[in-house]
Amino acid sequence: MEYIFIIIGAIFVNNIVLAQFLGICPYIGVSGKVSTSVGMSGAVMFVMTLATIVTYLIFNFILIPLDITYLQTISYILVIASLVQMVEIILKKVSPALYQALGIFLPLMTTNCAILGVAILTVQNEYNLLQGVVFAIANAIGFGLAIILFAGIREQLDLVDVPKGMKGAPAALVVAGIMALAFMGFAGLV
Amino acid sequence: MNKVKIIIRGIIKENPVFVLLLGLCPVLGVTTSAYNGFGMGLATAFVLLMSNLVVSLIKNFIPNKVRIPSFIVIIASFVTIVQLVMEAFLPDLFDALGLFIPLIVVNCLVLGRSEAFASKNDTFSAVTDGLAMGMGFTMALTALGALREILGSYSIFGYSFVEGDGMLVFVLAPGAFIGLGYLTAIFLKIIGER
Amino acid sequence: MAKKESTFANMVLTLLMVTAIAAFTLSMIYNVTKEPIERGRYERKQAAISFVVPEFDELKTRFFMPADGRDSLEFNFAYKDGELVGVAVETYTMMGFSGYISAMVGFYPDGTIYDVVHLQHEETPGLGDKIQKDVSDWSDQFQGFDPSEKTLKVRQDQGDVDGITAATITARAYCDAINRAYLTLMKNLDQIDMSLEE
Amino acid sequence: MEKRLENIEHPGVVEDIRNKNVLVRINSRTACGDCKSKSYCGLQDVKDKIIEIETHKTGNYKIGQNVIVTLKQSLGYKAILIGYLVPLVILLFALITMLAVTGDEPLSALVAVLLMVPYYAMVYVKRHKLRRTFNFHIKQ
Amino acid sequence: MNEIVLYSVLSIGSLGTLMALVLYIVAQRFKVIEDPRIDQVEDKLPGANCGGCGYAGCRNFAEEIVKAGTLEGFNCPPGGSEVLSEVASVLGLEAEEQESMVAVVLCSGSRQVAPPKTRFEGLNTCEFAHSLYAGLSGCPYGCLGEGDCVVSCNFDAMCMDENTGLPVIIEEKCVACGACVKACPRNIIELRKKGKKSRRIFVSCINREKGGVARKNCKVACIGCGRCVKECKFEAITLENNLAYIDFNKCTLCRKCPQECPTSAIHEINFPPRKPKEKKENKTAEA
Amino acid sequence: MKTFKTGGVHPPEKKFSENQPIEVLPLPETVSIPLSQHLGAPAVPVINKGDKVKTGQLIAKGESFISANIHSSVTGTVTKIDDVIDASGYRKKAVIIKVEEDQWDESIDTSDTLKKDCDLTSEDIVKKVNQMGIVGMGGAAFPSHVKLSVPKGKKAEYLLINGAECEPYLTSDHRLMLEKGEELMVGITIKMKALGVNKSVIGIEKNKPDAIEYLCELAKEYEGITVEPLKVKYPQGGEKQLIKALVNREVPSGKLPIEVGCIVHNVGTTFAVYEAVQKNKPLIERVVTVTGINIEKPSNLLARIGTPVSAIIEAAGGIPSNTGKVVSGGPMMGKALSNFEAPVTKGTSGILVFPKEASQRVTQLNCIRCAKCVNTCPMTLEPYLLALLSDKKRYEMCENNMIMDCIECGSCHYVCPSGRPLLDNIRVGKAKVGQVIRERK
Amino acid sequence: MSLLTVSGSPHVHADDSVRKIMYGVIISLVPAMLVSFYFFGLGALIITLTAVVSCLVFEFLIQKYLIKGPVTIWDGSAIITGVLLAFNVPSNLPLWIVVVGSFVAIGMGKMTFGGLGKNPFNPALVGRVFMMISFPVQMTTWPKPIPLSTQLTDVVTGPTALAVIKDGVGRGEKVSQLLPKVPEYTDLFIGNMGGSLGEVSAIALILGGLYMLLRKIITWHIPVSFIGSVFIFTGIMWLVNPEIYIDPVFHLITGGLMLGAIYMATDMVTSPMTPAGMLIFGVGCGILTVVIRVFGAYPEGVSFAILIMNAFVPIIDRSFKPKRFGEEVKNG
Ligand SMILES: Cc1cc2nc3c(=O)[nH]c(=O)nc-3n(C[C@H](O)[C@H](O)[C@H](O)COP(=O)(O)O)c2cc1C
Ligand SMILES: Cc1cc2nc3c(=O)[nH]c(=O)nc-3n(C[C@H](O)[C@H](O)[C@H](O)COP(=O)(O)O)c2cc1C
Ligand SMILES: Cc1cc2nc3c(=O)[nH]c(=O)nc-3n(C[C@H](O)[C@H](O)[C@H](O)COP(=O)(O)O)c2cc1C
Ligand SMILES: Cc1cc2nc3c(=O)[nH]c(=O)nc-3n(C[C@H](O)[C@H](O)[C@H](O)CO)c2cc1C
Ligand code: SF4
Ligand code: SF4
Ligand code: SF4
Ligand code: SF4
Ligand code: FES
Repeated sequence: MEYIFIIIGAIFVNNIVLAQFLGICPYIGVSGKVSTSVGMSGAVMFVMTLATIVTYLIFNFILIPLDITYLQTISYILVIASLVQMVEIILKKVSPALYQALGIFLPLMTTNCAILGVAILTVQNEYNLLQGVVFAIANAIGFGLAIILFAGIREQLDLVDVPKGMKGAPAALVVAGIMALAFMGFAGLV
Repeated sequence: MNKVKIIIRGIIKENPVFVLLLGLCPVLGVTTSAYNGFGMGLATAFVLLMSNLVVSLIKNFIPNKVRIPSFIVIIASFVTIVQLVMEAFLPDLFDALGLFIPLIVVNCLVLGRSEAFASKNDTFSAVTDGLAMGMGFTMALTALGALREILGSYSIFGYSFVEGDGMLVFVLAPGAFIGLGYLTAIFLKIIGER
Repeated sequence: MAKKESTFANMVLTLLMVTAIAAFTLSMIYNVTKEPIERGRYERKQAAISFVVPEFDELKTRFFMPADGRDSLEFNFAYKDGELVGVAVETYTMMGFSGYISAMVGFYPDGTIYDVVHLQHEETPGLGDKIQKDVSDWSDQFQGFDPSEKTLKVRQDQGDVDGITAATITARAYCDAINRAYLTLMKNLDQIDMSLEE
Repeated sequence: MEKRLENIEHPGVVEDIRNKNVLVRINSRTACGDCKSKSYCGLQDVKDKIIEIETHKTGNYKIGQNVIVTLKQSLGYKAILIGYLVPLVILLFALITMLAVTGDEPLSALVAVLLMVPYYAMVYVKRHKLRRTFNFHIKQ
Repeated sequence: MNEIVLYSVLSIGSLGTLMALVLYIVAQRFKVIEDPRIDQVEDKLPGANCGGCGYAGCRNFAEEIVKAGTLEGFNCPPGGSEVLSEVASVLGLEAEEQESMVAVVLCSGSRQVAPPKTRFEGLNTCEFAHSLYAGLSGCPYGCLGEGDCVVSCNFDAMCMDENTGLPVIIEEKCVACGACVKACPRNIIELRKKGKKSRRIFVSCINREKGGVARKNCKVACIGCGRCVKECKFEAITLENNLAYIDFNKCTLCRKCPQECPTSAIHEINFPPRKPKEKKENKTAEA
Repeated sequence: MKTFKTGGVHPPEKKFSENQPIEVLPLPETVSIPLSQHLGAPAVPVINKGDKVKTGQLIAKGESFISANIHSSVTGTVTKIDDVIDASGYRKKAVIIKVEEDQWDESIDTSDTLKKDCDLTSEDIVKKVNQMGIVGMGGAAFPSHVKLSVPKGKKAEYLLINGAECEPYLTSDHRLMLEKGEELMVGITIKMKALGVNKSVIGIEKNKPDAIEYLCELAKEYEGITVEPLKVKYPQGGEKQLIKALVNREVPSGKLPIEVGCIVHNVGTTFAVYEAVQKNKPLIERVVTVTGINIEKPSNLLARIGTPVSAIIEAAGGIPSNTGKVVSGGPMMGKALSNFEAPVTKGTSGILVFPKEASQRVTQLNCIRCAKCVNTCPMTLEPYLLALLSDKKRYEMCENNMIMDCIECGSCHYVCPSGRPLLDNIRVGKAKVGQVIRERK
Repeated sequence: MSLLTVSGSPHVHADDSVRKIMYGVIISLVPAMLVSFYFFGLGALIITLTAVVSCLVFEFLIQKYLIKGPVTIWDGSAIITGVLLAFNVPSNLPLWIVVVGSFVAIGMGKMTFGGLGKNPFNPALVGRVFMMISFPVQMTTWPKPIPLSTQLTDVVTGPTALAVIKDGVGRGEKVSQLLPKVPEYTDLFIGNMGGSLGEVSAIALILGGLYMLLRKIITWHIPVSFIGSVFIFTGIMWLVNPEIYIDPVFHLITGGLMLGAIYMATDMVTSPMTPAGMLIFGVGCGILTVVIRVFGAYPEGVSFAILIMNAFVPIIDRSFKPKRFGEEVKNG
């Protein structure tokens, strides 16, 4: 039950993009095509989970015992940055073809605040490892949901002529706003 | 480049929020009031300024390949400094900004500026640039914070001017997006990009 | 552009240097700020305590487990000239609109509430944040509230507390938190003097 | 059905031609041609990727030419699946079982993460098969 | 020194080392060294991403020009020779002087001289109109007046003249990117040399019908009479398929031919007024 | 009632001329016979300026496989071979003949007698059809001999005769069926022979009960020929829709009818084949419906190819003063004329005159996504989407959404409450995609 | 003779227009409007008028001065937005809030994207949800119906039937204890209950819906799948535990379900294009409505459900293409 609450909470009620404001840059920047957004969500899911596991270990088994939790930010960012790159290297090493396919399918995965944010939130919410992992995956799904829906709408808006003043980012932000408005309906589910 | 030009560019032509759309998470996340926006803006500006300064000072000692990680470390250090100092001396603001302070690290604006500008220019320009971008960022955050506060709580910097609760939406998540959306449109219109 | 070659050795060395210097600086600053941070925390808590109990000159702290709930409550017994003048209880609830809410509740030794102040909440600004003293005087109604005579529930639940308009959930949760403190206080009343002897 | 599926397209520049392969450098930035923030994007070192495309018409291309690399959309999804989702499932599965059995968090986490090694090793073994699966095409 | 300092330095230091390791491997794998000059060149470019150079945006142009190492065959229409010379200085090359060009509309079939014989309804694009019928006036070569070219211009350098129904090029804004040339389904727009003091002489018609037929639809059509060809001392004018064409590389702007044209199909713009016989004002000269 | 399943519309029928017997139009003073009246390569003239030609004489030869011969429709002198202005205002090569008399080529049997038996072989029939310049008279003017030569590896099962005449206003096929029923039947048997099929179905919309009854009666005497009444629904006469309705087969996307064993011919084409094979008569005249709300005398006229449209309208009482639009063909698929002197060609099935009020399109608003176009499209495409994609020049997406399957029936535009120029947009898109596909090959 | 017109085919057009569709919807809204006037009196009338007029005015101002394009306020869509917005608020809502709501509906919900046909979200619902979240107090103070009253002030207020049940169940009371506190089902059906002014009368709304069906303005897919799925899901829950979950009929005739399913989910601009897509859309709306009603913080979830599903429309449209002619060859 607790896990279900975590999942529903992260996907719908406190959607990472629409309620927590994390990962807005890719949300606005990489949502041109639906297919790309789908792929992006898959990739984010993996990296986010991995990052959460590793940062969880670092926090609970290095920072806390040594009483240097104030180094959370700097250590997380170092870990996440190297992790993202490590995944890239491994993929490239393991199967160049696979790596290339991902390469033209996805824009680059960069360290975005969604990953760091989720890692920090896992600590803040005092989750245990499994809860943290579930939380990470659910957040990635929430990210995916938001970005895929958004990409769909943007594809549609691309075809109709939005007024000049609102074209691009302003209209995208208003759409995001209305989506956030709609998602408020999930308030109180957990 | 002319220093005045750098500053004007940072505030208007390449306003990091309205024009470049960088680092939007904190922009949306903390601007429930003008004060919070202002505080976050200053915090980011400080990190930006300091990291630009340090990066431009040590740029010649860093091998190309570890440029970015070094910058990240430098930025992360300043962020942590801000975090510690703010927690010590401005605990209320610290509570309000919460998660978004550590997230300054990944704010593309900060990294981008160190990377693209500070690592290539002399210290003085780098500092000016950091200042300009920081000012642009702070301005935008304060503006959005003010908008949301005015509509959402009928007050500005905490001074309430009309009785009543305000339009709650603007304090909540949707209001952030909507407010930023229209502010961006207006800003672009004013500076003649549209 | 960087003027240096990127060899393995100097890459490791540079990063090591940068991180070491960073870590060193940070730890220095941490050492400097640690104290004000902790003092800040302490002072805020003291402020909250002195807000919710009558004037005192001595404070003793004990922890008690509530009947339900996940964590123990912190009881601060306030003495003035050796006499118990009030108890400040740091209490919490999970029933808030956004879950966790914590508050400091002050009781007279007889169990009547002196005052309540919130410590931490994530309720919606404009709705649930009316529990904050600086936002609304809603929580003033608890001053002098005697839970043994009145019911610590909102009116909708047949209690004696006025709800917050459109934020009943928060109000209900706040009552729950106060009630938790009250019940725990009552349950452990007999042990209090004894435990404080040591 | 085949027809309806879209292709993913990515512009790139022919980097090199080696016997039957055309190497195309796809540059994430050409895709962001009109993005104002491009010079602020971080992590430049990995901005470019090289795609190797097997074609019998290498003669049609010359170094420096602008081309468009295409890949069937379904293959893009497949890549995500193999690259990210399957390992994620393995990771999760391992984590949950280990936690259930041992209850030791660091151990379970380590095992789960280390399980990635045999998984990717397996992918490595199959790399030639994958090579044949991911069929790139080149246009223009 | 206390423990915290020690632990901090140790843990973060080791993480940093780890990262250096990772990056070292990355560096081995991703050996794409971007030429820093690309950035510098790109900085100099106007950043309009108009595609006028024939490349996919300014960045792409910069990459190509750096790779080629020569300016030959590269041209940035919006930037003109100024930009090219700046680029040249980045690359340490000499920029050859490129004469700037401007778009010119080769049709003067205004509503007045080529009165409409039909009404057109439906999708208001020249492309569609072209596929449907010959045009309002019946001239199968003339401007359709639906403004595809105006829409295609990224520099606000074109507008429709409500009065004549023809597009007008705003000379100062036109950067000769050629987008309008591509957009026009009838190939009415040509990029011509801007000319000294922006003076140009050209045949403002592309109708290849026989004179009589052409005149029936449009009073100012070129009827292919050949008088201008005879008049031109520089062999700048050629006549093919009942149509005269003035080669802007050969034309010396001597102003002889316009007077000869019986239908005023030859336009001269930005010249001072002639003393004797005042010529009809030219639409394309407006700015 | 047989019909195709999805989509379709039912515009008001307005068949004003359905009871007017076919009349012979008097010869005009000059005719201009375009060299390209069919799909495929233009024919190459075989006469010269100043030559005297007889009615029915070959004047231009279709030299490639997909092309058609052209014959003189009158007797007279060739005044020039030059560009004439065609229906859309563009110039097209044509042979212009000054009419002098009406002397038919000797080989042609001009009598009215019905000649039932045909002892030509299948190849000879096709050859004859080719020689006589027969092209499809149902609209596309596709050379008929091509359709009659079944490609190797394919097998024809059905010959479907298109008597649907689903377009409002038009009645030429209707009258032809009533007046030349016997000849049609013979034409069908000839084509069945040419194709080697033993089944033929004539599909006729239910709004022509007299034709259905008459042909049913006649069909009893011919083995393998049946008549099917069809629901009145546009575009019942569309080739793919007709096949779906009559034999319940769907022609796969991008494929020809032969893929599902069908050949579709129009009744006019069938009559022309009869005349060509049995009477040796080339395709030099056709039935043209002249009609319109304000037309004095809506009629069905037998006109020589090359007659100016103005002469035809004149014969129907002249052009009304408030005319706003003249269309060649039906109101749904026809082409608006910008020039009355354009000649009648082998594909001209009708001339439609609209008064001014009826010639303006409804005001255009934004698409309201009402999905009417989607539900109406007989090819189950998404016209609104195709139009948008084409407008935004996203041609690849157009192709993925099967823009090339559009039969340009116009139903989508007809129903759109917002008056979107859907088909206009789709046409542009189709042209572009077609170009891309050709380049790819 | 004057100029001949040249245009592409077809040359005839069906006798149908956006205006006809929109005014058809307005006509079909009349019964519900009358019922609301009957039960909520002058207040309902004033709110409706205010909403319609301000929608028209804002649309006019924006089209004329901001977009600087053609002004199309009389195409009827803004009137519908106004009426439906009014239908979605309590009859004693302060008028300035109605004006703000109209501004949000037209300005943010519709004109931001370019006006009729381009908006991804239902404008009236954007306005409604905006008000709901901004002014929770005013938006949830429901007057009790008083037939034919002309009073404007001092109306008696009380919670809606849905809120009564939800609150009660939340406190742990049993459904059977709560049922006496809500009006009779027949009253609920004809609209004699507190609530937003247009949503109360299921019968009037169904009547209007039938009219639109007859005139082919809407198809059955969305209303039926929406209402059907609500019925089924609440039915299942009811069967599982009738003391926590109230019966499905109650769900159908209370709250904004009918209004939402018949008028707001069917808005063609913001709903899918193909029958299959519409069914999915309707079922999605239904499920979300039930989830929010039963488990969420709000007693009513129709508006949120439809808005959320609006966001899914482009994805649904992509995934449910019509089966193309000739796609699947089955010969015989
Ligand atoms: C975004 C949002 C935030 C809300 N925040 C709170 C809150 O902080 N506290 C609360 O009690 N109710 C909150 N509510 C309202 C509850 O969902 C619910 O409507 C209300 O508590 C009903 O109680 P009432 O009886 O007081 O009207 C919120 C609703 C929404 C949509
Ligand atoms: C390039 C081309 C080739 C065709 N080849 C054949 C053919 O080999 N056999 C055939 O029966 N029809 C053939 N057709 C005819 C078409 O199937 C169709 O009957 C013709 O386009 C007329 O259709 P419509 O009048 O419905 O528009 C061909 C058409 C085209 C455009
Ligand atoms: C939308 C549409 C409607 C058509 N309607 C008819 C029609 O009513 N009668 C007809 O004979 N052909 C009609 N055609 C042409 C047929 O598709 C087909 O080309 C013709 O029957 C083939 O015969 P033909 O080659 O003898 O012309 C229509 C075509 C289309 C695309
Ligand atoms: C059946 C139907 C339902 C409609 N429902 C709504 C609605 O719920 N809200 C609204 O603002 N407009 C509605 N409209 C009007 C119009 O479609 C709407 O304003 C557009 O979304 C504006 O672009 C409706 C129109 C029709 C035909
Ligand atoms: S007028 Fe033509 S050539 Fe000149 S800038 Fe505009 S599109 Fe380019
Ligand atoms: S010049 Fe060409 S593109 Fe421009 S309006 Fe005329 S026909 Fe159209
Ligand atoms: S014209 Fe094309 S898209 Fe439109 S209904 Fe007909 S077949 Fe469908
Ligand atoms: S019929 Fe017209 S308004 Fe309706 S969906 Fe199609 S294009 Fe849009
Ligand atoms: S600031 Fe860029 S993703 Fe959050």
